[in-house]
Amino acid sequence: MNVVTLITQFTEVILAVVAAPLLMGWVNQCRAWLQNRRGPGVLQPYRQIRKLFHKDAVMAANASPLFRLVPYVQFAAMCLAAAIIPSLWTGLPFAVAADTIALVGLFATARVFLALAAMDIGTAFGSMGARREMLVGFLAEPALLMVFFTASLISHSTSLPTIVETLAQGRLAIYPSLAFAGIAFLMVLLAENARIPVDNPVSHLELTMIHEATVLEYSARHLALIEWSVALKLFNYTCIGLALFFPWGLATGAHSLRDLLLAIPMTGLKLLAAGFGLALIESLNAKMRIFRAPEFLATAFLLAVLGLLVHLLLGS
Amino acid sequence: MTGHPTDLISITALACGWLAIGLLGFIRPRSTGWVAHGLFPLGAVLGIAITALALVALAHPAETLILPLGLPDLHFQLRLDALSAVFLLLIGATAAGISIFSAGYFRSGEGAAPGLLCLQYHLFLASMVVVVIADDAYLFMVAWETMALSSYFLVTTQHRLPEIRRAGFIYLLIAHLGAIGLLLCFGVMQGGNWQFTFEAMRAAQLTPVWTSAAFFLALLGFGAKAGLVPLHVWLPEAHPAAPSPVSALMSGVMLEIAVYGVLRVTFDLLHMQLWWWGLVTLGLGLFTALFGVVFAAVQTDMKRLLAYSSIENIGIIFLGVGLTIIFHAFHMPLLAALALAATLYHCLNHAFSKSLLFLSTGSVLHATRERSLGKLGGLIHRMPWVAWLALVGTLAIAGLPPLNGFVSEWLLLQAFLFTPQLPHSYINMLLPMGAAALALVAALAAYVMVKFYGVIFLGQPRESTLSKAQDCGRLERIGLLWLAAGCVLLGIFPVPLLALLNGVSRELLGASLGSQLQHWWLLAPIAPERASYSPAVFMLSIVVLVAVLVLGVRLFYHGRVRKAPPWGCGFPLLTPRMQDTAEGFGQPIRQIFEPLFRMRRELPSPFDTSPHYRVQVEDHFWYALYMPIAGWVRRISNLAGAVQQGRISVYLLYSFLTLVALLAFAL
Amino acid sequence: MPTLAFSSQLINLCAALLLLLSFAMLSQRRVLTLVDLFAMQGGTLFVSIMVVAWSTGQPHLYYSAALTLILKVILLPLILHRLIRRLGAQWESETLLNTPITMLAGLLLVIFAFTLAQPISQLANTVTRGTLGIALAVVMLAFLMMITRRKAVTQVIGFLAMENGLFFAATSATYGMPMVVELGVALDVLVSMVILGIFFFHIREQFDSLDLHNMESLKED
Amino acid sequence: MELLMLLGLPLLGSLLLALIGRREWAPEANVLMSAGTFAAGVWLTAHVIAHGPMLVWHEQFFIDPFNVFLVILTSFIGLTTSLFSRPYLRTEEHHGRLNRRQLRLYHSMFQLFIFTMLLALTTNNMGILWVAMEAATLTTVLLVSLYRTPASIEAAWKYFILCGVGLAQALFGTILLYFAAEKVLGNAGSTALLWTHLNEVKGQLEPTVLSLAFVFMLVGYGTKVGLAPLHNWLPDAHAEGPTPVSAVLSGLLLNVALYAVVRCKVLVEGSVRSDLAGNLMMGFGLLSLVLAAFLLWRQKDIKRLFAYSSIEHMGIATFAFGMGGPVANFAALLHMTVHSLTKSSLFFTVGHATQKAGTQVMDKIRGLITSNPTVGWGLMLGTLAILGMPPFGVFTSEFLILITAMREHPWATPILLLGLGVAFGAIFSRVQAMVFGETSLPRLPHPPALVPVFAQLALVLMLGLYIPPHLAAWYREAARLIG
Repeated sequence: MNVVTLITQFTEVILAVVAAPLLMGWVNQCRAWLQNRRGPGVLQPYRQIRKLFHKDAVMAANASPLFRLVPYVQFAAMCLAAAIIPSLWTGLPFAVAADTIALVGLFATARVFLALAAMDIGTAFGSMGARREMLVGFLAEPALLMVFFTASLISHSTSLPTIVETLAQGRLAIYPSLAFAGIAFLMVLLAENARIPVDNPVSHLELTMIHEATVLEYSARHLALIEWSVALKLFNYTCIGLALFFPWGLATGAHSLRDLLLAIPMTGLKLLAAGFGLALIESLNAKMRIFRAPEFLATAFLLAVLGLLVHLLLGS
Repeated sequence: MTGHPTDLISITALACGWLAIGLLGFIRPRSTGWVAHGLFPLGAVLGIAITALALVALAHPAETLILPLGLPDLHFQLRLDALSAVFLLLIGATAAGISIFSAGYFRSGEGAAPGLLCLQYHLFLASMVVVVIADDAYLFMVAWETMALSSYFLVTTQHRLPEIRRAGFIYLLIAHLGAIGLLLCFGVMQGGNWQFTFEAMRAAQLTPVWTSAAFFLALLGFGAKAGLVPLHVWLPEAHPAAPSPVSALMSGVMLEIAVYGVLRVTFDLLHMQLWWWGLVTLGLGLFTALFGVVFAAVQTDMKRLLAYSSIENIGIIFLGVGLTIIFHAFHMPLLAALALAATLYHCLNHAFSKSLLFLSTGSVLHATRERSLGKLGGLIHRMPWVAWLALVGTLAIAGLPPLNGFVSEWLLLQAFLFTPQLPHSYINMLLPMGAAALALVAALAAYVMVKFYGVIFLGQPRESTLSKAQDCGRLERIGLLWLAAGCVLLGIFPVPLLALLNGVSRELLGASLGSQLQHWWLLAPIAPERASYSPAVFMLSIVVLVAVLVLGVRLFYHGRVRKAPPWGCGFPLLTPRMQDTAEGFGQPIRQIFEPLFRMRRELPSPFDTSPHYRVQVEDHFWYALYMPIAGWVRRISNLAGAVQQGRISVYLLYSFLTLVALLAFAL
Repeated sequence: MPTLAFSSQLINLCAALLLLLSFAMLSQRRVLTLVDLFAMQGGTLFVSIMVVAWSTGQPHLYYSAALTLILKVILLPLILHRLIRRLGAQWESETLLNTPITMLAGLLLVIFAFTLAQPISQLANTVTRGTLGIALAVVMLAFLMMITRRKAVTQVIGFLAMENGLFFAATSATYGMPMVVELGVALDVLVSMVILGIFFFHIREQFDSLDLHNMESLKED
Repeated sequence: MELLMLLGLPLLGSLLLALIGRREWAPEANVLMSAGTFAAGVWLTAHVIAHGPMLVWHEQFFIDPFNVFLVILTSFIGLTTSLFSRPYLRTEEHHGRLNRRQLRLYHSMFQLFIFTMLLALTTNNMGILWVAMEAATLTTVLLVSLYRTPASIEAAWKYFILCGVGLAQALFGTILLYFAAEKVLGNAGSTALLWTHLNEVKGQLEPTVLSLAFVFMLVGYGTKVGLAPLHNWLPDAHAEGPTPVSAVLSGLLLNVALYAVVRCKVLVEGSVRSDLAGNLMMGFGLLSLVLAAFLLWRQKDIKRLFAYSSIEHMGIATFAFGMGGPVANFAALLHMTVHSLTKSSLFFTVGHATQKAGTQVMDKIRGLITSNPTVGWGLMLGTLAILGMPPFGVFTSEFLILITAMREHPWATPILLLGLGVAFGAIFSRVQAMVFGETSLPRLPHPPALVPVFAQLALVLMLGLYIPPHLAAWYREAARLIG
């Protein structure tokens, strides 16, 4: 890999890290509009993060080093993920480090660490949150993996860039299997990013929350990192979705500067659209009872496997 | 065959060395110091030596040796080839860590005299080595049963407890039944020429029917030892019963030895493999894995939890074996090699990480005298060494990158992804299910491990006594460190080891991944653009990122921290009892997989002043399979007892009738 | 030779007598009478052996004849008589399984024995052809008697009757076994009698009756 | 000469002990005599190995590899048993369960029993063989009833009647054999019952007669071997007699009876062309194995338990002899050896255990290993050995028998395995409960005499891992003789 690719790689990561809160803000803003509110504005997440960074950290007396380590691990994991996902172009040198399976593993690692951190303090809500987080995870992960499998069966590869390239250049090939996969992926995305209908990102009603319960004990910079990595996670997932199901416009192969300049606005537009769609879904649905979550995810898992079967059946 | 089998001779010598150490224990059987600080470290050194030799032998061609012992016309035959070498590596490396740990662990005798314990322990090790290098049925059986026997005595070390006696009995009984199966298997495999050397068995040409019979007898025999469902019932009883280093050996090494047996029989001794065996094995493996992990999720005893997780891992390993058989049967050598590599790699992973976890439970047990998850918690503050090293094992077993557990699962999933190329449409449809189930199992394993680690080491101590817990001693730390290092290295540098494993696949399948493993840092078994994973880069980037972040935050902002009591959501007093218990953590799984369990619940009534909640999860197989068999035996023996009711005339009548009948017959 | 024919007739007569006596024993209830019957059986045996010895001129048969006379006709009955009197068992009589059925079974046994012995007797080169079957029948009847009786003494008598049958087979069918063996056998019989005698007293003092009903405690319960 | 010593010493011993048996040092004398007998046995064996089979005293005695190995085994077990019985019976005397008169009877009868065993083994005359067996019965009857308890009397009585009747059948068989033989060998002298002569002419013997003769002999001697359903005397006699007697019954008597059966089988197979004899033996063997295995589950008395296990193992050996052929016979001989060694040592440990517990009821014996480790370990290891666990020798013989069965009679294999598996579960569950666990038992007042036990177990272990070449050659020779 030459210097240029490395530079592009890093610029991409930086872009992702920077743009992630923006996406979050955009989604919230859209929701506000859909609920006829003015909304805090698109830049609100940045303000929050900045403020949190300046606060003094308050930490439970019996917190272990693990507890302090976790936010950094979270954030690092999401950055690495961002480096692997072809959000702008596919020629990512880092992509060899981890294919789709490793990507799923990466997300799993992040989740496990978060759950451990939640159990570390030993409050009722922390451990409850950890349990629910893992419950969501152990159904969402396989579903995500199956989605990837469907895609990689099409492209005979598990490395994300290759998948995206095959999907991107297959202009008008219609994959019915991908339809199933797409729905499944959407459900996983909602669950993984603690969105309605599985979880409510803005709720602080303890008994219903999942993700919030796990980070209840965090404050200041740690909380800032967590929030940021959450935004980054949403960004990553969205990018994955776009790359898999709307790969057009990504700079593929030997990327010339023209492609890149073309790719950036394309991706931007797609992200805006996706964000709006997400907000729409969240406004139209109501949060479901926590006990219904497994059924929801099981459905996702089933759809993904169905997609796999459909692919094998129709050979497409 | 090479001229002079130096490696083999030295391996044999080392095995005898272990035996000798065991006997040395009898010099001063009651002295803990002599046994613990003299003999066990010595055994560890031998373990390391075996590891080194195995690494050397992996590169060399197979060696054979005949000892002038055994049956008059069937002397003990020994053979050291790549497959044996891999498992010798496993035994040696794991045993080294465990022995060092035991040196610190066996402080005051665990119920038996230390010397006796030492003998049984090293006999166990030596017999496992012999199993791996045995090259004739008789020696194999002798070593195999010696292994079972010595481990039985180790399991029943604390024989004063009735449940431990029961565990030991069930263990030995099932082991014996398995051995009978193996005996039959060998009897079938000699294929008419009544030679019981493996050499002759390789040469034997059997009909497909007999080959299948041999294979399934082997699956029965070795499955009984490996804990394949439904032959698993002894495992969750016996492993917790044994002292922790022994549990580590049994879980981490002995189960893998059973896998060795399956591989040896299937790919080495049998001359053909039929694809549907693979399907059966794969199905069994899947079910075992799912069964194991689901039961692990609802356990409340830390060692039982680990035992069930061993069942799960064995299931995954047999999954790999099944895939290998299928690919091999359809003549896809490269993919078969891939699946085999995944299988062997998972064996190694499981050996390291499971022993690590069992040993850390041992330390916890020593420090707290407590096995039930409901009474532990918060130990990361009291015993940081154990806690942090156990974290490595936890993540490894949970199959998370960049540790070792993930590598083998990654390889397995890769293998699954290639199944659509099989020339058999039905399997094509079937196998993705397998992949899905594997993914599910892996995710559940993560769930289980979070429960395991979180409940034991994190949170607040659930009992006041835990505040007096001490961290483990120096020797124990070394042992744990050794194993943890193994996990990390296996996780980060898979490529060199896979290159070593190529010898095995070349020997068993006639194909290898060799050509695909040029970059030491990049794991791309088939082709980089198809699939690639570079744990080194992965690890590196995460570490770098974390470092950069920590420094960055310190640099731009500050590191100030105020300690405060945890936020109780406005609830005034927060007691440890409010944390999730082990039962609570398992509850969602219990709900989702209800039909798999046989549950007895005691729910308190809402008006109960001292509410008491109990739930007991049991195994269906115990009641559906084992009880009826016992019942039949009892019934038949009652019938037999009726023959003998004490009256002499009747006895005379028996002899009379016998005589008359025989005369009539002879006439 | 007429003598041979005559002697063989005599022997067959003895054989018939033996069979008859065994049936009589089988149906006899009174212990003392049983002993007398046993003595008579011994006597018949003695006669038959004498006849065989005389007709074939085998010297060692005379010894065994003498042995039989001393042991089976005089010694054992005497011992038994005294034992029974000492044990006060002479009035003990026992109910049989049910005489007609026993008889019937015995009859069947005899038939079975004859059919069994038929092919063998064909190739006997002795003066006494059919006797083997009868000997076998006697043995079997004694066996039956042991099965059906419930008293220690009668069981022993059955045992001895069986020995008689064996002796008869040995002498009549094969002109007697080698002397060593005969002596050994005789010794064994004597010793076993003595031991049995001792046993009776043990049984008496332990169970204060010679009834075997008491001896059914060892079993699989 | 060796033979004279071999047979003379025990006979002399029995007379001597009958005279001076009341003395304090009678047990030592007993040991001394047995030692002498063993020495003579070794001497004889050496002679046979050196000069091959020998015929002495007007061909009345015949020694070939087959019976010489049983001779040495018998004398060895006799020695170890006498070693064991010395302290054992002393304790019984302390407990007041035996008085001097009974001890005298015991010692004298023990020697006499050894004599009859050796006579039965070494004689060449089928008639004398029978006589010796009968004499053995008589001596052991007295030994079994040594305690004079109702139970022991009952056991002895059953033993006496059943074996007596059985042996009567055997005698009838012998007569038939003689009847067939004298037509070939003529009535001249008494050669017609000499096994060597019969063996030479076995081809010409009348088949029908011999098959009948074999049936009678099988039923007769089979009763003593303890083949089901003729076995009913065996558990009672083992359970109620003194433990040393149980040891010799299991370790010696059954072997010798089986030896007699095999001798007959050789003759019959030579004459009868069909493999009637083999089939009968196999059938009896399997039946005994399975029946005993299932009966094991019902046992409450420890000595009965091991008595049934003896039946089971005799069944296995009989089955193996029934199969015939070099490997099976080899295995059967090996099995007889290891079984005698293991079982007698087991009875020794059981003896100590029961003395400790003061009962033979297994539920009352607990935690031997804590109260008296050597006894506990002896029992545990012995049991594992008898259950055919490698690396003990029993596994070796069972392995060979199994593979031969798989080759010759595949149908029998599952039955064998069933029997072995069931027996394993039954015996092991009981023994584990007795050896392990908490205990209420006191320590033994005197140190247990366990040297014989561990010596024998060591031998068995050795046979499991390594069979010395000349021993193997010797077994092979014997196997070849049996054909």
